[in-house]
Amino acid sequence: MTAEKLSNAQIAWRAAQDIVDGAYVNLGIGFPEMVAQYQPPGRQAIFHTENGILDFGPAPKPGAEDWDLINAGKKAVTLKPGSAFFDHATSFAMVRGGHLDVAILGAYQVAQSGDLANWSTGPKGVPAVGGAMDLVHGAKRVAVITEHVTKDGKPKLVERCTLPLTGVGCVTRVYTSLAVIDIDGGKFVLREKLANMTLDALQALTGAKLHIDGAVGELKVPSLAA
Amino acid sequence: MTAEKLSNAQIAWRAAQDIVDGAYVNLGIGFPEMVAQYQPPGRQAIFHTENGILDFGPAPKPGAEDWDLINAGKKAVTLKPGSAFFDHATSFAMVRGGHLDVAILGAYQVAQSGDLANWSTGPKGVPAVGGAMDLVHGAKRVAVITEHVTKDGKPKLVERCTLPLTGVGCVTRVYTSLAVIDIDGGKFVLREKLANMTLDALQALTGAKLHIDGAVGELKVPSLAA
Amino acid sequence: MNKTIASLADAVSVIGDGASVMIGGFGGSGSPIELIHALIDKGVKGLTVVNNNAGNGHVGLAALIEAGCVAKLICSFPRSADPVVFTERYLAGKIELELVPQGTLAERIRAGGAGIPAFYTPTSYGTDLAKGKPVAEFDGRSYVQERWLKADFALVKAEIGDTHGNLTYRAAARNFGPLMCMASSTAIVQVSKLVEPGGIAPESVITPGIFVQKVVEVPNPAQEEDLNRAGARYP
Amino acid sequence: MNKTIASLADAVSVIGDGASVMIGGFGGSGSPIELIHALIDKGVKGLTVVNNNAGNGHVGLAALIEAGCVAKLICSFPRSADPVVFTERYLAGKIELELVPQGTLAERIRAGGAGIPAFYTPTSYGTDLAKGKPVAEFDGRSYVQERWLKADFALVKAEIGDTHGNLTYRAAARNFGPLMCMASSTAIVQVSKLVEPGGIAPESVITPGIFVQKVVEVPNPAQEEDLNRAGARYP
Repeated sequence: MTAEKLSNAQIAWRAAQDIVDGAYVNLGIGFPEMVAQYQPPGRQAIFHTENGILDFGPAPKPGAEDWDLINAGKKAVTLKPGSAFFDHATSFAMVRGGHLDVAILGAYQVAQSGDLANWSTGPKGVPAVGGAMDLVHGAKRVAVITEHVTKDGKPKLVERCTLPLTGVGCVTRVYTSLAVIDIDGGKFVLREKLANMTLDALQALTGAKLHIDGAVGELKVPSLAA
Repeated sequence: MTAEKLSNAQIAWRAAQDIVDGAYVNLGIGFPEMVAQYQPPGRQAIFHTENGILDFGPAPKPGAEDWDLINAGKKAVTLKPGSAFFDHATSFAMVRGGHLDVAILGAYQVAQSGDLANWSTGPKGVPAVGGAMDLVHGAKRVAVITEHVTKDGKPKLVERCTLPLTGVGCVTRVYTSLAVIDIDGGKFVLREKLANMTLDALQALTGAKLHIDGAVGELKVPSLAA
Repeated sequence: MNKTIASLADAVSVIGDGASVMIGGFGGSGSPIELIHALIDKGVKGLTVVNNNAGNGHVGLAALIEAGCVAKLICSFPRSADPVVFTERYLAGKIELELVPQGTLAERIRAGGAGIPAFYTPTSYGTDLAKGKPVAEFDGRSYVQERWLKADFALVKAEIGDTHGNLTYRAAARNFGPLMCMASSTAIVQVSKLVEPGGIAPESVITPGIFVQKVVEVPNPAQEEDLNRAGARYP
Repeated sequence: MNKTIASLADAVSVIGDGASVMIGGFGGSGSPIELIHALIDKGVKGLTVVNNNAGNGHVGLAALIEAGCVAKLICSFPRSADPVVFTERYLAGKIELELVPQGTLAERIRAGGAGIPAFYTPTSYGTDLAKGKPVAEFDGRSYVQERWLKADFALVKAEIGDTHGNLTYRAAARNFGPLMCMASSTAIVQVSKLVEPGGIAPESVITPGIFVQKVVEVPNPAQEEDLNRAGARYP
C-alpha cells in the first residue's frame, strides 16, 4: 500500500536526506526541528540555534534539563563535543552573513517567486516574528517543509502570497507531504512526487503551475513511527 | 627660577591630573603614552589600547617581553589584575560607542573650533592614520597634549587647520608647554598659564584669539626627571 | 575602582519613571529575575523595555508588565508557553509593541553600543516590518536601513563578575547580555559569583568591564522556567 | 567533519593569482608568519591584501610584498620600525594603497562577515579619507557611509583549534583574527595546538568553527618581532 501523503516525520526525513556531511543547519521552531532526527548515518550536520549555540544535540532526559541550555524554541537541548556559545549579534552574523548552509523552515504559503509567508496570519492577535525574517536571508539554501495544502484543503504553494511576507524570493526548495518542488527562475519545478499521485492530481492541489524540467523522481520515504 | 616652558613629562603630568579615579583612558602613540606614568596616587585609571587590551600596565623588563602583549605603538606591555582581551571590532566599539572617558592625543594643529590635525603633514611620503580618526569621535573628552608652537616657532593653536584634518570639532582641552586651554563654543578659552608668561606673550605665540572666561590659574607642575 | 553594589534595591534605585530599560535573556535563559523583581519592588511607571520576548507566566518580565510598569515593549517574539500577561494588555491597547526581527534587534543593540547610528540589512526587505524605513540597493540587492537602539539602563544576568565589571556568562544565557551592556548608559548586572580583579582570566572575559557600571552578587539565582513550573507569581 | 589540513603548502594551495586575502595580526602580534611564508613559496601574483599594517623588516607580510605578490594593500597604518619594503614600492608606484581608519577597517570587515552591506560611522567625517563617500545626518550629527569588506581568503594565527575549526587566541594576538575568519569565503588558520572537538570548552571558543574552513597545526610558531630582531629575511 502506498501512502496517500507523507507524515510530518516522513517530510522531515526526506528533507534530512539533502543535508550533506558537515553542513551548518538552522531548523525553524516546531515541525522543522524533526529534521535533526533523520540525519543519514555517517553524516554529521552542525545545528545552529539563534540564541547562541552551535552543535547542540537532542533533548536531555526529563529532569536533566539545564534551562540555560535551550534552543530557539525554548526547549532544553544537550551539547556535542565541539559546541560553542556566542552572543546574539554573532549568532545573527552567522545567519545574515551567509555562513549557514541550509535553513529549513515551516510555511503558511510559498509563492512560485520564492516568496515566503510564515510569520503572521494577519492583523489579529499578537504578532511575533522571532528570527524568521533573518533566517530567510543569508543561509545559502532556504528550504521549506510543509503540508501540501492547508487543513481546509487550500493550496499552500501559490502564485502570490496573500499573507504577510517573511521574505522576498528566498525559498529554493519545498518538501511537501506530496512532492519535492524546486523554485527556479520564478517557477515551481517538480522534482519528485508520490508514486500514487498523478501530475494532474498534484497540480489540482497546487496554486500555481508545476513545471517539468527533466525527470520527475518518485518521492520515496521509509515508513516511520509517528 | 620659573620654567620658560614645560618639558614633555611636565605636560603629560599636568594632563594626568585631570584623569579621575576609575576613568577609561586611551593614550595616543608616542608622547601621550607618558601620561600613564603620572597618575596621581590613589587614582586608578584603566588604559585601553586599540589592539584589544583593557587595563594594561607599564613595559616589562627588557628580555621579558611577550610580543603578543603589545600596545597600539607595538611596544610590549604588562597586564594588571582585571585586564581583558577582545577583538578589534569590540575595541573600536569601545572607542566609537562613547565608552572611553578620555582620549589624549598629540597634535600638529588644533583649531579654535576643536578641529584636530594630527595624522598627515601633507601629500608627501606614506600616509598612515591608524586609530586617530576613530579616537577623536566617541571618547567623552578628547584632549591634546602638545608643544605650544612648532619647532620653527609657528603656532600649533590656530584659527583654522591648514593640515589635513583628523576630526572636526572634536578637541575640548589642550595641554601645551605654556598653558591649559579649553575649546568652548568655537573659541580658545585660557584656563591656566605659566606664571612667567604674560597674556600678551602667550597670545603672540597662539594663532587665534585667547579668550578669558573667569580666573586664569597658574600652570604649576613639579620638576620631573626628563 | 569598585562597581559592586551591596543590594538589589540599591542597584535598581537609579531607574526612574519613563526610563528605557534593556533586559537580557532569551525566554528564561539569562533572564535577570532578581533584578526585575527588585525593580517591581521599587515601583516605576512608563518604562520602555527591550527584550527578545514578552515574559512567561507571572514572574520576571511578565510580572513587571503585570505590575503596570511597562508602557512599551520592543521585542521580536512576544509569545511564550504562558503569555497571558502581555497578550491581555496588548489586546486591550494598554501596552505598545514595537516588533523587530530578532537579528535586527540584536544588531540594532550592538550598533547602539558600537556608535553606529544606522546600518543596512537584508532582513525584512519587502515585508510589513520594513514599512516606512529607507531602502537602498548595494551590488544589485535591496536592503533596509535600521537605526541603532540604546537605552538608559540594562538589567543583565551574568555568571562570574569582578569588581571592575568584567563578566562571563553561563552556557546560552549569554545571548543579549553582552550587547545590552554595550548599548545602555548604565548596565546593572547580577552575577552568581563576585570575584576580585584577576579572578577572571583576561582571555575568558566576555563582557569587558568598560561596558558595565554596577555589579550586584546574587548567588543561586532563580531560573524563570523553574519558577513557572512551580506556579510562582511575583510579588 | 574534519577541517584539518596536513601541511602549510596544502593549506595555501587554493590561493590563486589576483585573490583577495585578509591577513590577521596587529604588527607582529597575531601575524601568521608560517602561512604567509607558505604563500610566498607557492608564488602568487596580484593579491589584494587586507592587514592593519604593511609589514616590518623582511619577513611575513613585508616578505610577501618584497616577493612581488601584492598589487594592492588595504590597511590603516603602513608604518613600522622597518617599513622599507612597502615604502619603496609605494613611492615607486608599484603597489596601490587604500588607507582606512583602523576602527572603520575593523567594522567594515565585521560587516562583511555579518551580512551588513553598509553602515554609518562618525569616523573620518570632514576629512580627506571621507572624500567621495555618502554622508548622512542622524539626530543632528553627521556620519560617513562605509561599505562592507570581504575577501576570498583569510590567513589567521590562532592558539588552540579543534578539527571543527573552533578557535582560541593568545593574549592580544586576537585582534583582527575573529573578524577576518567571518569575512572571508575561506578562512585558513594556523593553530599552535590542534585538539579534538570538545578540547575547547564551549564558553571559551572565540571563533566558532562555522567561520573557519581550514586548520593547520604549526607548533611553536615564529614571532615577527623575534625574527626581525634576529635580522631574518624570507625566503
